[in-house]
Amino acid sequence: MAEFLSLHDAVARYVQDGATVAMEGFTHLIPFAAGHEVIRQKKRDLTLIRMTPDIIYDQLIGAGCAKKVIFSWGGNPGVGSLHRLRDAVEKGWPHKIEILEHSHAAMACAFEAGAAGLPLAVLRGYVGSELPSVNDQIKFIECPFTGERLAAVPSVRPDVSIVHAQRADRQGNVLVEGIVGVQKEAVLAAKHSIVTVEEIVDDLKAHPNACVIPSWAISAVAVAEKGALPSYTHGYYGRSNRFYKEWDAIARDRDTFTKWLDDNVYRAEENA
Amino acid sequence: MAEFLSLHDAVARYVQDGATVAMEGFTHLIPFAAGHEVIRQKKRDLTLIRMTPDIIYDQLIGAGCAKKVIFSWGGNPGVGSLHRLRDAVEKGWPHKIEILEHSHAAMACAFEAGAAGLPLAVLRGYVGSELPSVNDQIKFIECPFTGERLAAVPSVRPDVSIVHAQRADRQGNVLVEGIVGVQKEAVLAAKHSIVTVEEIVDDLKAHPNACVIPSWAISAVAVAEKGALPSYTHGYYGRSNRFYKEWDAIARDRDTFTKWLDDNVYRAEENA
Amino acid sequence: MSLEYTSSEMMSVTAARALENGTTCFVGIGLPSEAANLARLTHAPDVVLIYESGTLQTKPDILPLSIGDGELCESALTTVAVPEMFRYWLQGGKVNVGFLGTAQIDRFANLNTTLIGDYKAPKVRLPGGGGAPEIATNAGEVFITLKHSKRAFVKDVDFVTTLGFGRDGKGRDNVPNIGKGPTRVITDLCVMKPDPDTKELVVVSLHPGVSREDVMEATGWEVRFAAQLESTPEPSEKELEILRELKARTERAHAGE
Amino acid sequence: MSLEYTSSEMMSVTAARALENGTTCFVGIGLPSEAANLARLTHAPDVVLIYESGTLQTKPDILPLSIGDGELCESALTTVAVPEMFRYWLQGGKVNVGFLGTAQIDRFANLNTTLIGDYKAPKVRLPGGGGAPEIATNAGEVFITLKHSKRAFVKDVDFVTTLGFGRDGKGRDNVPNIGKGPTRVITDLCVMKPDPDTKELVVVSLHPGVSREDVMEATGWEVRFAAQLESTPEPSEKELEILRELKARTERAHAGE
Repeated sequence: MAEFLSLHDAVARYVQDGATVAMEGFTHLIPFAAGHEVIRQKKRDLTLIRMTPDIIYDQLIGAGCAKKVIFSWGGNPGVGSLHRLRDAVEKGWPHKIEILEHSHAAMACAFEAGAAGLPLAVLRGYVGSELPSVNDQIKFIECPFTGERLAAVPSVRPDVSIVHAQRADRQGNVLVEGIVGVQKEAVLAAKHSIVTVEEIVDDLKAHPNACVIPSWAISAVAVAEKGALPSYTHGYYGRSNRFYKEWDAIARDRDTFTKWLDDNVYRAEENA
Repeated sequence: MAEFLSLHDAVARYVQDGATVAMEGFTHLIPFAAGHEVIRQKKRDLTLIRMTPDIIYDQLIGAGCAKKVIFSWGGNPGVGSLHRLRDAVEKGWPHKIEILEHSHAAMACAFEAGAAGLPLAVLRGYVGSELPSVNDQIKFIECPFTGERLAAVPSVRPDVSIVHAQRADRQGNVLVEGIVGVQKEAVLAAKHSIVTVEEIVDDLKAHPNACVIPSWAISAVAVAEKGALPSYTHGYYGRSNRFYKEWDAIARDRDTFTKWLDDNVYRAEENA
Repeated sequence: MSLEYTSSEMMSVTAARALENGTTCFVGIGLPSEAANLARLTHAPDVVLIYESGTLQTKPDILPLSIGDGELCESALTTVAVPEMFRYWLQGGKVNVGFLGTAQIDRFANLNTTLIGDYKAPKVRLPGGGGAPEIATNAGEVFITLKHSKRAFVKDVDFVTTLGFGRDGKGRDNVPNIGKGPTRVITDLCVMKPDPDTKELVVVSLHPGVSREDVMEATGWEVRFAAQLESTPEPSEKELEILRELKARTERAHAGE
Repeated sequence: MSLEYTSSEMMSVTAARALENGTTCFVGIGLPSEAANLARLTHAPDVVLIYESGTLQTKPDILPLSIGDGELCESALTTVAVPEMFRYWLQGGKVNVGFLGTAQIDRFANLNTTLIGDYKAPKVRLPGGGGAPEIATNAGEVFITLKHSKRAFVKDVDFVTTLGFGRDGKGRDNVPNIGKGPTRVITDLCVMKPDPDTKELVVVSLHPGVSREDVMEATGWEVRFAAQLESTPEPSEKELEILRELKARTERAHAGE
């Protein structure tokens, strides 16, 4: 059964220095409040997994939390580069980070395989791409029935996955709705999981085939109102496209970034 | 785009003698009306695929439509044997049939792989079971990352899949709700597909993550009111458990079965 | 106490008691489903019941006749597609206990639901494996419940549909990522558990009024009894009442269309 | 006619016209999304747009800034999980056209969105592959749209993120279960198509007012022109009006929170 914890306590308990952490949310429901808590608690040497490391990972990388990033598309969607990611990769600031990159299809399948308890995912992927030459985790197998050459990647099985969702009921069952990405897979694939939610309700009001993650498949549920901003929560609030655009200027420069982090994360209250 | 056809015309066009046919529905939404139409049109030499061949396949086998059955659990749920299946396997009436049997996990994964366009499914399955000794389609592969031995089965890719659903809109998009089984996978894995529905509506009234099969992924939509009886349609009518129990006596004997078929299928109007 | 109850009721109550509150249980249809729901309605209100039809955490008011009755979906936390059920929830390691029935079981708790006789020319063709082969290997442990008879309890099953401990008792040795396998078998006569070393099923508890001879006569091999043979506790009045109400509700519901 | 329009508008309108009504199109963000939605709002009302965020058959009223804006989900027929999107809908063969942008493209239509320079010590780190590697191989065919410049149109890409026809033009030969690959590249100057034999991109149509020299100067290899070089039809008044309204609506929406 999921335990109801404060976001501070959930992060303190489950995110250890050196851990492999997946914070997921495919543009929608990105767990920003939780990410900021990780920064505030100065977690270090994390291996950060995420299909689309957008500005939350830019912030974590710039704040020095990351040792390695495993991803398939690292940009500020519709705006441009992640300047902190680039600064780390290109110039080693605040320190060098390793990267391991995949395609979306491979990572999505790797999350699926992780949730399915398998060691590998098989897909018709990477045909003609040079990604396998720079990622030794991409292998190829032969189908025993047809002889076709198919790509294989290791499944994703994080130490802890963190996702944001609309709401939990009082037993800790969680409803995720709208663009559901790989969030359910991330939670099921991980040893531990933290789900932040907009609110706790008596009744999830879910339809029969809704994406509901049962309480007994989650480690901790923490309330984080507006916990996805500047990303959004379907049915609660919209995406702050304006902030995504503003981020470009903030992140471009180490000083403006550092000041932003001081003002908006280190000095901010949890969930503020 | 799906074409709206009568059930007669849909079956006449897409179910050819000798075809590989999957009629799916995991207890719920079993396409009985369509199965009866296949019997009425005297289709022959079909390879019938279905995880849980219940009494609709008993009827098809007894009526002489089947050359081969691929399945993972063939019984009358909660009641007992499928007497027509047993009579065909044990005594060759009305003729000998081949069987190829899997476990549920393997067949579910094989439908998933078929929908995913892959030639094989990989699962942690058949450990210690003797099914691989009687099914040469079960092979084992070694995970290139961990060395673990995993089962592999060919994906299911029927010539035609037939499923029943709650409703279609006027464009032919279909809503499936409740116990959704492997129906979406069956439709997506097949070359052609027929979906029978309770009704055509202006608006599906589906929630954001509903199981909706788009019109452009379906060959034909046919209205078949009460098309799942004696199985059921969530939100429309319940399961006739009584008929499932009565079937045991009807099917036990070749003569009572033949009479039942005459009275209730051959002499019945389409959709009656 | 001198309550009146049948041996079937004794079996269901004993099977139900095996399930601890809070356990996540993948439930087979028939006797396992009866036992699991009785557990939920008595000492284990928070037991999580999963059926292979995709219904997660379901709380049916009546026993389903089939594995996919509407009642299961309507009372579930949510319902997922069948591939997801087997991949994420079972193979993904979320199930503590798989609760199975069977047609045949042997001394190493291997299960046969495929056929009696020879595969190519079966005497009796049974329904087949269904979910059992992977429930038995991917669940944390397995409970089995069935009526005791010489036809059912055989020395060697005609076909190993579902792994207990293999034909030599060593079928799980050195297999990675596999559950503990059958940890108890509950019948209408007794409770059996695998010997820790040989994995042969041993009678650990006799139901009230059942003798060693009764079990020996209903078992197709020279069955062994534990040194400390226990007497299975009787059903309580409350358990019997709830079981009987459940079965009466179920019968009324299934009699209608 | 002497309509006023920009070269960007010319590019979007030409790219939009490439999409036939009824086509199922897996849409990349940015220019492809603009073109695909323009197609839907003009000649192709029944074009089916799929975004990798899981939104199937979506009809956004404004252009999404990200691949997963709320607008995409709200106007979709349904929204599926991302693994399902890549497995069932893309790899499952349901997509006719993949519509992509890119940072670099070479003469064999290979795409680079990974980096400029050396992989171990990149001069410019780009966002990476995203959905493109499998869109380009699992879709029936691929359309590519981007602005023409010597930086973008290079003889050989620094890194093949996404297969066009390989570094020798033969990258799809004898590969089973693979789409046709890039069938056209639409820029702000011209339309290019692969030579049927060598697969080298050849200019087949020049936009109004654009000269061969303009294209040659913006292309990093000795670009060839088709024997029958055509002139791209101008945008219609209606197309321009709809495109401008779409962009104005989008800008207003994105300026707010």
